Amino acid sequence: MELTSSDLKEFFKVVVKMIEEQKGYLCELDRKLGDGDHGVTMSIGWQAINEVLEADLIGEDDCGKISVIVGKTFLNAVGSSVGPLYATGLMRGAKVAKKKTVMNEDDLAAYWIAFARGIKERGQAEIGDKTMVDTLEPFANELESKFEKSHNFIEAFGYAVKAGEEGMQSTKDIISKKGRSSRLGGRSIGAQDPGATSAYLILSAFQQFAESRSTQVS
Amino acid sequence: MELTSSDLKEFFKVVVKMIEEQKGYLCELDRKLGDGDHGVTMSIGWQAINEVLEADLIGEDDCGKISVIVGKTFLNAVGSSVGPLYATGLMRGAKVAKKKTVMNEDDLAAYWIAFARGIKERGQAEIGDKTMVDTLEPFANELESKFEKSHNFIEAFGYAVKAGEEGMQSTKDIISKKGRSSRLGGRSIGAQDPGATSAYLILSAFQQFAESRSTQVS
Amino acid sequence: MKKLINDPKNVVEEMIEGYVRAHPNYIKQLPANDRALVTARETKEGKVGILIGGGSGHEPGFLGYVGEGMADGVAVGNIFASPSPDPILEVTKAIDKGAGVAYLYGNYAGDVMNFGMAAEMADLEEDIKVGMALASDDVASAPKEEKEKRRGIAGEFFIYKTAGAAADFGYNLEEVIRVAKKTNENTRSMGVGVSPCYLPQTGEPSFEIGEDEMEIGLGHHGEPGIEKGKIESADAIADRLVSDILKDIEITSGEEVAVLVNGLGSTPKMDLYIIYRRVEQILNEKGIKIYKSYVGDYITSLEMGGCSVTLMTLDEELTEMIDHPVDCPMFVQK
Amino acid sequence: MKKLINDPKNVVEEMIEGYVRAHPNYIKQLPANDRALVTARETKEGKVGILIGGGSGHEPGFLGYVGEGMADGVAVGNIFASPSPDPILEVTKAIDKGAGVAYLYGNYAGDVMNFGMAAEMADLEEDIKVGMALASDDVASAPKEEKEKRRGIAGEFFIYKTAGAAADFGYNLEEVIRVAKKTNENTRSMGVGVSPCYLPQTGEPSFEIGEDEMEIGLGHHGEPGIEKGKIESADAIADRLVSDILKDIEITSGEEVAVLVNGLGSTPKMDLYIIYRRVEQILNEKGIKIYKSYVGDYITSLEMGGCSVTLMTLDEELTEMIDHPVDCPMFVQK
Ligand SMILES: Nc1ncnc2c1ncn2[C@@H]1O[C@H](COP(=O)(O)OP(=O)(O)O)[C@@H](O)[C@H]1O
Ligand SMILES: Nc1ncnc2c1ncn2[C@@H]1O[C@H](COP(=O)(O)OP(=O)(O)O)[C@@H](O)[C@H]1O
Ligand SMILES: [Mg+2]
Ligand SMILES: [Mg+2]
Ligand SMILES: [Mg+2]
Ligand SMILES: [Mg+2]
Repeated sequence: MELTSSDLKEFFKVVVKMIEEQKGYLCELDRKLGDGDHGVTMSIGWQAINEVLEADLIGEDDCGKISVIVGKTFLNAVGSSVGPLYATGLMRGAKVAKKKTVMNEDDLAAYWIAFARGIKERGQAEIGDKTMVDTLEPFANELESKFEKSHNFIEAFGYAVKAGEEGMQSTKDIISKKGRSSRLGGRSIGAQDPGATSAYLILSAFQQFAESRSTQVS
Repeated sequence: MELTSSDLKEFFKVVVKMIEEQKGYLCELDRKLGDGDHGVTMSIGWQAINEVLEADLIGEDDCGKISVIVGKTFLNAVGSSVGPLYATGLMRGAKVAKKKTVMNEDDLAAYWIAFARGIKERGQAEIGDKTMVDTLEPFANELESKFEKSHNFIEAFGYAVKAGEEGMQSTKDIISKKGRSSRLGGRSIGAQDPGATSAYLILSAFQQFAESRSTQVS
Repeated sequence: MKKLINDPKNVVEEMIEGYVRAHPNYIKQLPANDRALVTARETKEGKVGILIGGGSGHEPGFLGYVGEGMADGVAVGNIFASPSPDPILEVTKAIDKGAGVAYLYGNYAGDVMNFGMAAEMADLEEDIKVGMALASDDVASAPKEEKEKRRGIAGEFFIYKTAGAAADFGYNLEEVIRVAKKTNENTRSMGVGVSPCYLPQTGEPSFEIGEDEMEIGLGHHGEPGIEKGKIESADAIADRLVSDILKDIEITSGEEVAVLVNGLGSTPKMDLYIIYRRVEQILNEKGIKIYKSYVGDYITSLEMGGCSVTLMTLDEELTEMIDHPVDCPMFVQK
Repeated sequence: MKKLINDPKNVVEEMIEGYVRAHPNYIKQLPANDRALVTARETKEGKVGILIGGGSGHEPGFLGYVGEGMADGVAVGNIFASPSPDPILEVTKAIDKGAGVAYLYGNYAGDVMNFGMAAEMADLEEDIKVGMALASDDVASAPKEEKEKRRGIAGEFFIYKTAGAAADFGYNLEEVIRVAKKTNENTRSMGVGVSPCYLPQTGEPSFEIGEDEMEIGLGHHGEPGIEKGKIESADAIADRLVSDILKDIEITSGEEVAVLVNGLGSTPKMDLYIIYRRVEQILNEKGIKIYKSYVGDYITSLEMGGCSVTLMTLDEELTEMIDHPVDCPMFVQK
């Protein structure tokens, strides 16, 4: 499969819509562990992205530029913890996509691996710290190894999202070590990390989006 | 009938108890018209009186001094609107009772008339202003005229309390003109004035107290 | 109602104790009456003494305004209840330095009676001259023709500010009272309540209000206002408050005003500045010049929710007095 | 939740607009970024620039502390969310007067990342030296051995106070950072929450708490504390807060401290002074001397109910800095 620059923009639009729908749920998770604003923050960020998608980015067909601008827009609109995290992810992805109007399966795998690893690098969190890294690191590892073997992006991405989902779910059972919820100690057990959840939702949205594109094409 | 200085002190004790019981009700009335504190204020004042009754006033047998000290104690403990009002009433009563260890029926009538008129003078309120004067003025007028005719204090006091009760009830139907509730305008209709109520309760407590004393004696 | 208190009976005593211990360089209790507080710096000889007071629960009003440039002493009442004459008289004696004492307080039946009795005693028993000026700035509390019946709300702050400055400038008692009364004449306030406070002793809300309601013209003790309605946007509320004020006092284009947006206790500064933003827009549109603005909790009602807007028109004399520096524990102006 | 706001999306913008218009002699927005505010009086040439910042909703924190004697500029985030690097960088450029800029902020993952990115950009793109000092005063938020993991709460106020003074005294960047870090080392806080605040956009309470409960160690954004329990008396709460602090930092008899009793938003000053009263008693009993006390709303969480107690041990240098005068719109010290 391939993704054009307009596909990429459309995917970001899908995320905009998905975040609006999940806003309340993400806030609810954050109320248990943090300050209750993760859904609001994500919504502010993706609404700002929606605006640039409908203005500055209309004629843009460089997937790299699109991804950089989307990342910077998110960062400036939200600040917060997730601003630098997701922005770094998108900007690392942008490096892979630089000057490409179309991304092939190799590019896409590289994009998402860079996305996940960039976030990990920015936040300096490890698996088990109860952050979005618990979703992103298993996801990236699985994507890398499965894609290397099969060279089937859709299939590999499916496995990777599954691994990410398991990682997300594992955050329920661990004590937080990073971010606001790290102060909770034992009381954090039982609550699922909001950032791990929003990361999973984005990956899962991409999976669906990519699958629908690949069936359209074939 | 006659009232000794220890009767007078006992009557004040009766009021202490009655106010504790009516505190919540008086606050509730004041919440509709004012700032909701009339019961608290009365309670603070009468609790302070209770303390002097059990200390400084133990050996005191001058009804005048007792009444002055009770009045001043009330004033200093509460301030507020009712501090100066009830204190003035008690201090005017004290003038009548000055240097008396026993009050006869003439004294008692004069005491309560002075009490009611003193309050009116201090507050400068007229009947119909929706204040305690709506209780006290009809009470004093009735006491004066009935006692003049019959020279039967208990009977005259009974009529007077009845007149006071009617006055209190009339405050439901009038627009406030004095005190905090005067700003309410038409919205004050339907609510009974807290001060008119506490004044009635005190008078009515005295009626019961006097009646029980006079049956004991006769 | 969750309060950080001990026995509700002792809230006022314990607050005063904490206050005096927190700011020993500013304020002290008089031995004769622990509800009588005076400046720790001693009032200057020959200066008119400024005495303020009223019920507790309005902090920073009123004890927070004792200090250089404002009041010399304060008489502290129970919660929402006037102090009795006794502490007023004690403060009067302590701060009279031969030039007399100005009593500044809000127009409430209780305060009028208690301060009035104290003034009589000061005159008769102590031979101290007392002048009085009452705040009656709340336009919601009586029609224009009966301004003298209006209650005092946040506008009292401006009276302390200007009269305090006048006394510092060496004005005599008559002049200080003239300034205080002029300030009151020039000042109008209007408030809105959105949530009640709770009297520590009863635990009951000071007024009842629906989940989506506000009360326009609410008093500083929860006295009912002139109108209950659905809660509106900050801009709509500011429009209403300012327009009611401007209906009551004519302020023409080019005139200068001081503005106070006062929080009632639990309304965040964020909200107060959002209200201020609109107030400024309206005045700006009308060409009214804002000389100085105060935004914050200046006279509260425990944890009541809501705010009031106060406008005071300025002339040269009042401008100078608004600019005069102040150093109180709860309010400092350079 | 009843707020005096317009569209919840615009609360931060409208608050800033109101704020800047209320205090034009103190503060202005930078044209490049409307979340970047700097002193209207211009930072002195050669003085280290003091940059503060963090999420909104903590007013007077943080924009209220820009002014003489404290900060030169502030980067304003969304509610309870770190500002992005952009406004931080813009403020940095505006207030650097050749001596570099000190970033002072609370230890939160978001702030660490955003301020960190801005500092890198300042160095790489603008060639401006940046120093950083983080507040980590909340003893409830991590064990003693991991003080660097603790979050910053009301103690941040003391860091702005001393570092602001140090910059005024002409200290260089390294020295200003040393003072800020020493202040943080000497400062411990512990809070209690009794009622939540409500995010304007969700209308939901920031944490859940029963009608008769309190939460010890609650964070300034409603982050859960270390223990939920039945609400206790003010004295018992003060005992708990102070004893947890004194378990964490040894303060011996004769030592001097500055005390801050900070309200979280809707807790009346009356309650704060009742808490202070007990804090003073305890310190007094232990022979610890209170050099200066601050009681009031210094760093809030919208309309959250509760308070925190902060103790800062003083040496000669820090005492001088605590005494240094300040003139900010929301905080003035003579
Ligand atoms: N250092 C970090 N590394 C990775 N993820 C982090 C880190 N710190 C926080 N997070 C993520 O950020 C999420 C919280 O985001 P959000 O609520 O939007 O920001 P804030 O904590 O500033 O309120 C957490 O659930 C966690 O997954
Ligand atoms: N000028 C007045 N003359 C007579 N009674 C008055 C006057 N002003 C107020 N009152 C009485 O005082 C009562 C209120 O008392 P209270 O609630 O204790 O004081 P406050 O109004 O100071 O809160 C009113 O109900 C009214 O009866
Ligand atoms: Mg959060
Ligand atoms: Mg009352
Ligand atoms: Mg009252
Ligand atoms: Mg946040």
